Amino acid sequence: MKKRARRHRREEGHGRTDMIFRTLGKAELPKLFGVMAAGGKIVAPVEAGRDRENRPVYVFRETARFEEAALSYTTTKLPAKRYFLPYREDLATFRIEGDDWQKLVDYNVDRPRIFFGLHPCDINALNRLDKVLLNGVYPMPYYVAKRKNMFIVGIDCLPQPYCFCRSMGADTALHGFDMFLTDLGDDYFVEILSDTAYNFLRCVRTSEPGEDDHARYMKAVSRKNDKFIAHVDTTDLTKILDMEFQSEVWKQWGDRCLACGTCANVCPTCYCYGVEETVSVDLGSARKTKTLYSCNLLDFAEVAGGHNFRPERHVRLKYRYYHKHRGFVEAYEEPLCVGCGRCGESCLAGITVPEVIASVRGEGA
Amino acid sequence: METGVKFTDISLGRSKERRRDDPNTFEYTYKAEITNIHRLTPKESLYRIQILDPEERIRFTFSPGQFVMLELPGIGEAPFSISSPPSRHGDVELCIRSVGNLTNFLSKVGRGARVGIRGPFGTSFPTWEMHGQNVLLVAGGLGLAPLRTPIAYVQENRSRFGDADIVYGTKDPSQLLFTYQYDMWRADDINLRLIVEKGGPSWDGPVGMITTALDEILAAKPPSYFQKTFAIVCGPPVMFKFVCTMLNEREVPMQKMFVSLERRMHCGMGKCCRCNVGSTYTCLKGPVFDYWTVMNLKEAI
Amino acid sequence: MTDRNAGGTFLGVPLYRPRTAFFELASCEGCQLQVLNNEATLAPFLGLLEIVNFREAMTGGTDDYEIAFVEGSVSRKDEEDLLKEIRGNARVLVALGSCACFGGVNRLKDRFDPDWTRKTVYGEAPVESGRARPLEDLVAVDLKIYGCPVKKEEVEKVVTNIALGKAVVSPKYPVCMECKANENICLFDLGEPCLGPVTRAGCDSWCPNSRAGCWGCRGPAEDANVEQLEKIMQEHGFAQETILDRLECFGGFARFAEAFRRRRREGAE
Amino acid sequence: MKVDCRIDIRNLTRVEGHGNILIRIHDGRVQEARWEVVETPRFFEAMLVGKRWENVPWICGRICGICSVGHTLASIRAIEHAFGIVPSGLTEKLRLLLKHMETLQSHILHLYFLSAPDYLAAGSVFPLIESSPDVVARAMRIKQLANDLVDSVGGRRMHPTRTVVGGFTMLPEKEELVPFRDRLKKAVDDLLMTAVLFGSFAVPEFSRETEYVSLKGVADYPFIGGDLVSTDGVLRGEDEYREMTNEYIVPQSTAKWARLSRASFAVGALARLNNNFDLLHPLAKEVALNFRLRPVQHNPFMNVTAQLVECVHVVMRSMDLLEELLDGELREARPKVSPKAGAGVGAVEVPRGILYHYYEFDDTGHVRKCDCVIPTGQNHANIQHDLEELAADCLRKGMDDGRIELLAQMLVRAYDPCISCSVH
Ligand SMILES: Cc1cc2nc3c(=O)[nH]c(=O)nc-3n(C[C@H](O)[C@H](O)[C@H](O)COP(=O)(O)OP(=O)(O)OC[C@H]3O[C@@H](n4cnc5c(N)ncnc54)[C@H](O)[C@@H]3O)c2cc1C
Ligand code: SF4
Ligand code: SF4
Ligand code: SF4
Repeated sequence: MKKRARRHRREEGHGRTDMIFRTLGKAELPKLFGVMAAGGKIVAPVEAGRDRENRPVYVFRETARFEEAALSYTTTKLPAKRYFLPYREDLATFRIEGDDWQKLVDYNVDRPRIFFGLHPCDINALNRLDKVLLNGVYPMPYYVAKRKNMFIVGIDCLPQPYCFCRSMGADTALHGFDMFLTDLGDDYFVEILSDTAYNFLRCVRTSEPGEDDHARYMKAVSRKNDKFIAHVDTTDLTKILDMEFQSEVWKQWGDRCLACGTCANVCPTCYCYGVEETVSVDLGSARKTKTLYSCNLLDFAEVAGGHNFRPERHVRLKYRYYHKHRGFVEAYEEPLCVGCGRCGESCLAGITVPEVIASVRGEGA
Repeated sequence: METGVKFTDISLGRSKERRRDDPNTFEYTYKAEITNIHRLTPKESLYRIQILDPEERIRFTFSPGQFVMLELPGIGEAPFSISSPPSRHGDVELCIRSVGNLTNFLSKVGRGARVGIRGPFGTSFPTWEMHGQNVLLVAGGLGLAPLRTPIAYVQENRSRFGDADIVYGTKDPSQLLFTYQYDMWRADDINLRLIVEKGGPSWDGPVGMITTALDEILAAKPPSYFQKTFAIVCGPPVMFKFVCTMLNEREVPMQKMFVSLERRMHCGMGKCCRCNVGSTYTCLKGPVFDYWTVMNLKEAI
Repeated sequence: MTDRNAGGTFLGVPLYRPRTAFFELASCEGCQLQVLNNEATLAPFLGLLEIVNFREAMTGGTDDYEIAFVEGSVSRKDEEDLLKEIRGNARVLVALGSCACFGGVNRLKDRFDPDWTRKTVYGEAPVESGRARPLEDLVAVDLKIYGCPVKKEEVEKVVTNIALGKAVVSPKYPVCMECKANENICLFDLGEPCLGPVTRAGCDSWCPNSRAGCWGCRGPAEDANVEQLEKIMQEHGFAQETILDRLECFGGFARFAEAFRRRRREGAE
Repeated sequence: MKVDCRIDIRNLTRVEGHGNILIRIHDGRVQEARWEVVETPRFFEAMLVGKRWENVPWICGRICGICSVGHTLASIRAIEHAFGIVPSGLTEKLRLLLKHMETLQSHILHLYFLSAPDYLAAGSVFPLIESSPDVVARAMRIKQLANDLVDSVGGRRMHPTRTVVGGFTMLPEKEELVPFRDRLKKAVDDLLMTAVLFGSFAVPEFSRETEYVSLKGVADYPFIGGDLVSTDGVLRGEDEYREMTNEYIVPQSTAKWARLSRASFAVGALARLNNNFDLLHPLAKEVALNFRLRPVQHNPFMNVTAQLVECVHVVMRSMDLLEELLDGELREARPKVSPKAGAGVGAVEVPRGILYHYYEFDDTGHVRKCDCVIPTGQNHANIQHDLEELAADCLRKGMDDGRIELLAQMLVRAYDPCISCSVH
């Protein structure tokens, strides 16, 4: 654990690249929050209400009040997606001038935001999205602009029964944040990855971690490891998915699927979209709007003239698994899934990734 | 000591030079003008489109098989294969069939209309690898549009190729595209074989499926022909299957057979995922694929 | 009528500014009112159409129109005749709202014997009434604008698209898609029933945005998996009646509601 | 002297729903003056039978698109009475605010879109968009305010989504309400300008002794619940509504008619005003007096003026309500509803008059019996009698056919009838 922490360098960003460790007394945290709130808008997990079993429902929301930030939250229903991949976003607007037009492009970001309390899975989700949307031949500026303006304070978590981040290699975040907090009881163990984070910390009292802090840290980590219940066996998964392309199990899942798109909407890594152009009622302007889509929706692959490359539910559902657990793995050596368990939790039909993959592996759901 | 979070502006200013990895290319649209419209059939027209800015025009180059995204504000944006020779810069011809919002609107615009184009995108036919070889172009329906580019290339470089055959089939004679060019192709020693599924009073050519015409052509070729032949197949998905199987049986090498796939697309840059086949982006790894790759793509054909 | 857009063009292409008529059959006339209910855009909206017949808002009318928006369901002979006459005059007939598209709430009375229904309300007085039927039971319908009530933004989009010659299409996917985009807490998590997973989107999840479950007023999404939702609702502890109430409320799911009743009857035997 | 005249208006325009006016004058005598209601019944009272209580407000709101808020609230009130639920003070305030905004939007729609064209010799409001853009813009501004506020409180402007038995599914955020302060203030100015415009119209002189029925206000001008009162001195409890309406069926109408002390009575803005004049907001009262409108006013054409006065009243009262809401906490738990056997009435003053919903439930909360009495239904008989009198009056004054036809239409329009609603 310690070794990987020292070895890894931050891929993105500026300033320091070596990881610096500090300990921070818990009583100092509100102060740190206050300092940050003075320096920018903070997005934090907040309790939005209670569900029918009186369990809290968490959301990411802007808040300036430390007491509102529910730092020991479980998982938010929705990821912080709207801040980096808004559900609806104008890619361009047009001014119509007679027979001519002007295209106006805006990346829709005007200020940085501080994300206070992202779990490792959500940080890893961003890292994986980076591979498609930030790096590569065609970076997506709408994402890049928002991503570059995210200041991230990560926080450790306890696995919930539906979490399988460990199987997806997303249980720890190695980079992609500015500061990461691990609960040591009375203190937080702080990993610092950026000079901005470092500067924030200089406004509060921290100390150099000692040997016993390291020991406490490692104990916290192994405690977490023992807690995982859900697993996905990824051994040879890309090949197995290929071999089982015609498997009957897909049909069974397809029969249950509502083709509602919820799984993609709650997923922190789903980025597919559709574009629609519309003209204003007064015909004086037009807009080109991007809307996050879902490959489970009927017309995802339908083309003009009505031909649909994936008319059946099970074929579309299968495609979602192929993209995430085969295609992306082949391209980037890790799945486009961080095992946060949100899709399974939100799917009314109870379709969960561990069960689907187990069934494809012939392990009977 | 500063403790704020600084704003990072990712727009790189107004640089004229646009690299693909400059994020500002993403929604960059060349402003262009429709300089001519040639009605080919009631449903298809050939649009000549010229980039307005002379400098941008010079920089705009493409290879046969690539496509552009054509946009009309508020109406839509969609991919179209470039149908004109690559030797012309910043001046492309698109052969477009009216089927939906954008394409129907296009059928109503006139000369001089302002459109936007992005691109070029996608893979191309390896024309230079084809030098010294025979070329066999098989097109069904609108599939002739993307083939018009390699045809022009063959015409311009006729001495560099062996046999050049085009097999082209449509539903009926009224749907044949580019009829005014057939004589020129033939004049350049390109063998053109037409076939229609349903003839008519004015039609005295062959009637049948495209495979019939192809069969006849292939039957006339010596056994040595097939190993030395590049084949490009373009048309509706059902056609691919039959044509490619026939060529495969005759042992045309899989890496020398090319198809151009069509999928739904909203970005052209590997982001929207709408064009994925299995999990391969048609817009990045395609639209031109060799047959070997296609065989290995789940759900391709 | 304003002539703002007469002879207008968009990017050089002439606009289609149809002579337009509005009619209402049995309905609450809410959908027509919705058409006038977006004050901010009303003027440009009216500029896109040449309204020649709109009884609720204007005096004077003519049979010379190209597009007819018809609200309401059909249950009487005179309505049937009127509808056929409209169909004869109009090039494009638009069903406006759930009553026109599906029969709407008006259909709920058809659960009963018509004689009983009439007697319950009018006693022995001779009042004519047939089953409440959607327009397409009687004439061909070219376009449907769903909803009870229709969403003004959608009507505006339809009309703008008609002017531009763009296709008019409703989303094929269900309301959940929009509900998630609006970041609502799922009603099922709150213990409330919701037809969002099977209802055609386009309303921008109007009801769930208010923390009220969807009642399916826009009818089924394409490829709606209603049977699965029925199972899910039962697993969540909702009475069969709750499911049926929602399925039959606006008529869009009539087919499913009938199947549901049939199954329930068979189950009871 | 007028000898022969035949007026036959099928499907009167600029009213909600379908109605016909028939006037036949022959040999200097009014042979016939008829108000026919031909709307198709939708049988709401039958369709609800057997439905569980949860469906009821949702379905009953669909009786009418213009006053869907009022129907929903009357329906909820009836159910709450049947189940013995008492809504919280906050809920009552929010409901009243919704009610006020419905009154405002409906009255403005009637004043500017349906009524004004008659006085401006236009067929509709549409030509006015070009010729008097500022007048139309003013109407739009007020209407939009009313609609937007209903959106914020009720979830949407038509067929509200948040109003349920017991309270609201969701409450607005305070930040959302704050901007309405200024918009309401602006609306007062706009209404005073409206008063100037309507002050320039010549209201037809016509009068007929009429009994006016409405809710009886106690501390405030009444809108939701309370006792029922008439200008002839009848006073009844809310649950005695049947004795106040006495519905009966006539061949010329698919809507039922009503009567009380005389052959017919009227409900609506004028009735409310006639019965509760002293409870109007002072500014509203001032506007009324400027129009020489004071109780008991018997000119049905003055109903339009009464609507204008009520607009001023509801805007002033909404400003107070808004302040109260912004001062308090906007949070409340939605009570659990337990159905029980019983019956309940909900009486609500909707724009066109007093509306009653009545339900009987069995012990599982299923509707056993349902009755809805619609304001326009209560007005039909009165319209009929007014029409007869008006025809005779016109005859006496020797008016030409065109003028009679116009006045007859204006008379019916003055009631702002909601015909499809009255038939339901
Ligand atoms: C690589 C490629 C090359 C193509 N070349 C040509 C050509 O040379 N000539 C020609 O006539 N057509 C070509 N097409 C098909 C053309 O893109 C569609 O006909 C066009 O998208 C229809 O757009 P629309 O707005 O008129 O239709 P709508 O049905 O209104 O489509 C709405 C949107 O859906 C998407 N879409 C729908 N159908 C398709 C489709 N078949 N392919 C991709 N996106 C689609 C587009 O983003 C489009 O804007 C090509 C498609 C691809 C993928
Ligand atoms: S898998 Fe579940 S969440 Fe995803 S589309 Fe199907 S039913 Fe909806
Ligand atoms: S509330 Fe309804 S529409 Fe929204 S996600 Fe849940 S089931 Fe779907
Ligand atoms: S959520 Fe459902 S009931 Fe509500 S408006 Fe939308 S489709 Fe209609």
